Amino acid sequence: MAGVRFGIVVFPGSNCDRDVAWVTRGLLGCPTRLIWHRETDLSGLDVVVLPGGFSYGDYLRCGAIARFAPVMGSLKEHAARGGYVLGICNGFQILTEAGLLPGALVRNANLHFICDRVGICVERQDLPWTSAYPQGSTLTLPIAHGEGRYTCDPDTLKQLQDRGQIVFRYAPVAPNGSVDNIAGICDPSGRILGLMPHPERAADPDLPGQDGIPFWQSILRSFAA
Amino acid sequence: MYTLEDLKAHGLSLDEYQKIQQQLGRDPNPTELAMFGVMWSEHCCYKNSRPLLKNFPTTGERVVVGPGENAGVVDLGEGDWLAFKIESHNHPSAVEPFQGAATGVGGILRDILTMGARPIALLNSLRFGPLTDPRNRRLMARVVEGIAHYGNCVGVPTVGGEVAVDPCYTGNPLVNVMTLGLLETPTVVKSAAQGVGNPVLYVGSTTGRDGIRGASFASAVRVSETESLLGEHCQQDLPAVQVGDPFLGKCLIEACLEAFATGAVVAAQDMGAAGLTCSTSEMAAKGGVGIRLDLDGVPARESGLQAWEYLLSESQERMLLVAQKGHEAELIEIFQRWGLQARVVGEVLAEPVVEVWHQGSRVVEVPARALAEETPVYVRPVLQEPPTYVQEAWQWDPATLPPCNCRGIQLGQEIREWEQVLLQLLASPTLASKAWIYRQYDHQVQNNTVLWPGQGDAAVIRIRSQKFGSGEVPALRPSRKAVAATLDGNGRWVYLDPYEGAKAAVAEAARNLSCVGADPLAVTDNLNFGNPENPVVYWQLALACQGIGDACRALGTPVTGGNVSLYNETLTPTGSQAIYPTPVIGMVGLVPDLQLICGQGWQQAGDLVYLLGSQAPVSLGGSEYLAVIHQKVTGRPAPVDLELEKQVQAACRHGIRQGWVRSAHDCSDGGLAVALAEACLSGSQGATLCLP
Amino acid sequence: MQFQAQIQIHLRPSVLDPVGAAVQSSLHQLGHTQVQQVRIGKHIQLQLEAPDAETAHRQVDELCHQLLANPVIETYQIQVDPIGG
Amino acid sequence: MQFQAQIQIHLRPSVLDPVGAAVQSSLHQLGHTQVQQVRIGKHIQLQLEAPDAETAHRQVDELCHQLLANPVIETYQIQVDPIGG
Repeated sequence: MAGVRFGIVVFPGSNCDRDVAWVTRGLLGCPTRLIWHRETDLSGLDVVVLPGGFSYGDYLRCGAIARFAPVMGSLKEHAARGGYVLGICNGFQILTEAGLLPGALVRNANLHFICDRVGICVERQDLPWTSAYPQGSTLTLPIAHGEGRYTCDPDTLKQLQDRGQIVFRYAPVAPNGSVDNIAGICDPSGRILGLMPHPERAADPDLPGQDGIPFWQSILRSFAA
Repeated sequence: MYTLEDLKAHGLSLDEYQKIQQQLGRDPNPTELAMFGVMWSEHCCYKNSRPLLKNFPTTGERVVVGPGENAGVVDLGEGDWLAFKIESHNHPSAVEPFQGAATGVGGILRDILTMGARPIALLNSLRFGPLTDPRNRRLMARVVEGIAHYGNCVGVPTVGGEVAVDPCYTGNPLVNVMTLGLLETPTVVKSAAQGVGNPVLYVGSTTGRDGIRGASFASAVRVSETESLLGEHCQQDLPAVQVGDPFLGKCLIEACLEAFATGAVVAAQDMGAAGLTCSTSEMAAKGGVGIRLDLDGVPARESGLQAWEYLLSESQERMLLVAQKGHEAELIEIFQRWGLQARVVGEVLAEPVVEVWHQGSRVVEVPARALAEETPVYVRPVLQEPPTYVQEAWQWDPATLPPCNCRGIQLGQEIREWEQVLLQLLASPTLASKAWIYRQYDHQVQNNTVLWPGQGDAAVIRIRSQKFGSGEVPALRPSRKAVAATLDGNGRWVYLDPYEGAKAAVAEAARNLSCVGADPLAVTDNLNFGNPENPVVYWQLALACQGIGDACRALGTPVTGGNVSLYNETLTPTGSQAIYPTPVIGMVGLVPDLQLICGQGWQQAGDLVYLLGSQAPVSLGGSEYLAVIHQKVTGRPAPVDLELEKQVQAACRHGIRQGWVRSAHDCSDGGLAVALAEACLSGSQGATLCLP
Repeated sequence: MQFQAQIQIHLRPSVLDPVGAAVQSSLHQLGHTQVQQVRIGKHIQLQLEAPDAETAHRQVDELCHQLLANPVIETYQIQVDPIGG
Repeated sequence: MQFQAQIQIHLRPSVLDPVGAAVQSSLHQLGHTQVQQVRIGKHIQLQLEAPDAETAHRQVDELCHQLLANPVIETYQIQVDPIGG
């Protein structure tokens, strides 16, 4: 079983851990491990995924409590030694609370949970997450969140823009009021990505919506090279 | 020993009290009386409706578990067993819409979980008063938010259902929730306690005073009294409505499935209505054994709880398990790992009694069967003649409608073109798009949703095992098998003709499944009716049950269980008035290959449009057209020809499986015109048609 | 006159407060074991025009009963202070 | 000594508060047009053991900074009072 070795962290309250495992193990055939939030051994993993869900019930703030889980210390070490980190929806919220990515995700401007398919445009093709997407392509990806409005202070926004850390934008406009229509950002190295849309929900040939397939292919391609 | 007032406070009549005295051979003490009060409520023992449910067909080659357990189970083949059931939370939602609806979702999820199944889909059927009234608007918004809150947080996709609006539901909304689950245990986890000496395990959340009298409150009390009852409760700081925690609900699902996988769980039951009392007595009675309970072991959230408060509390997210002796520590570790309470609170006895101890003294000793099975049953006389309102309605003659021609119909002074009539129908709340509602439900979590809400006449969910946990993920087999599900009811039609209306509800559910290409398998039903002591309501209930029974027999879809909610009434200036008799039919169907299904929208220009079963009799009786355009609720709807129904549905399914049919949609509320409009809207394409 | 109102809304003691319990256990895990009785509620600030403090207080009370608090499961406290001279 | 702490947490003024705006508009619809500047935040109550008020205040401040508030989007105010004699 060649391919990229995935680790998916499971917090009490995570919902999309098995969904991501279905794509990485079931569809892509890559070795995949579900990691309980109390574990600290992330050795031997190429990509660690923080899946969607309501970690710790999203009490106080989404991801506020998850960031103190034992696994998060090892996650920072994994990133420091060049490992890839992917935060999807609740995972993105946890990465911002943990300070691995700037800004914060707050309540949707329309005050309602939104589950829909929305337009997303890829801002950069030169990343391990997006190399399989044709230049400037607009795709349709599922979103499902109540607190997905990205917000940050003007200096941070300028930094994100100047350093090309904005990877995905809602197109034509953000359904949740995110600043600068931001849907997904990465850290300066490009190895830590947080996004609100669910690429794992658009990667199955048997289900409607496949614009997420190139996202996962990009990851495989970046490790194969 | 007790005054009539005391008995009434417990929802018990004098002769019911005398029956208790006979079974105990003595007077019940106050704690025992409270237990009988909740266990003998309509909500728990169906004393008014049970006789009428007897004529439902409940067996079939695919039925693994029929009525009597926490949920029905059908066999989908290759070892895939589907548990499913429907439950209602009408009265709690009238008082506190958000928590009432949310705890309704939590409760039905646990009924499926307790069978050993992972919940894989949620559907809901909602009915409200007119949205011109701001209270109804707020009620609807909060109910939808409550369902979304619980379903989204617990990670089960809400994929289908229906929403209707009618003046008769003002003040008494209907909130029915259905859940599907895929069995993860080799055999069904039953609720019958077994094995004298086996420990009884309390798992889940802590116990508080919330929700006390939820069961009898749901049965015996009209909404206005509920407010006064609540008002009185308010002062005593005792909310009659339970508050749910979906985060604990999700942890309970994962922990229970892990516990069931060890094989050390002998029996399980959710603590729903009537909490510990109901689960303990039902598990003991079904197993023909007894249970000793020590309340000192129950983890309490508040101090100073009395015995009756422990026993009646309806705190949420709690389950009662019977474990194999010697394995309790292994099970307790699993629940504690998921952050849940888990304690041994008693053991199974040989003698079939429920024995409860509190602070060192025995406070309850009651035969289990007396509480859970030898409950009162009322067989009431059924009116021989339809009530006057029905007879008058059946006399209605369409010729009395205003004159009309091919251009339009005369309403008052002006001619309203048929295009305007259609637009007005499409704008009526019952028919209008519900996208703003299901957009708030996560309908894609679990990565198995084949048809999104609004795309087809039924929800379609892929059947794929998710039985793996922490550690290396095993190889995952792809699957082409899916299950379809739908929820259908029609209050107005059953009000005008209970027998035919109930038949029509079952027929429509089967039609919706056939329109996506699924073989109808089995039914779970939620009967929402008024006060059974009113002869007209009892007549409606009796005939509706006959209609459901006959239709399920004819269509080969046995009833595997369901729920009854009575005393649904709305307050009018002249007193209380029953809601429309509203049986809601939940039906599941098998999709052998999820590539061979279809939605309701037109697919390609040039395709031909066929009307199947055009020879069926038509009538405007009870139609949305009469209600919305002419503000009339009258006429006799056309009787349902079940044989023709079976032929039409079989032809439709066959066409879909051969790849000849690219989309299919059933004619229901609003009739043919609305069905065609919906097919256009769904497919974003037009159509030109000429009727035969 | 302009008044600044501060409203604290909390779940009734008898109602399950899952958030408070979860936050307390996380604080304990972070070593702050000396913290107890954690309860999380809402804090609402608003300004309103009223002839005098007593009327202002009465109006805010009405707002709470009518919309801001849910009497079925919540209790509330009000504090009203005049703004500026 | 035992202390009772009250913490008010609000979104920074620079961050859009859609909940506050929605509550304000519904209050206006109910006729309370005299109400302005509605902002909704969190109110946290907790008890803690500390040698004196000053240490208690410092500890609560640390709790806020570490978990209870997110400095990126929120500001907080603390009030600490001794309990009993």
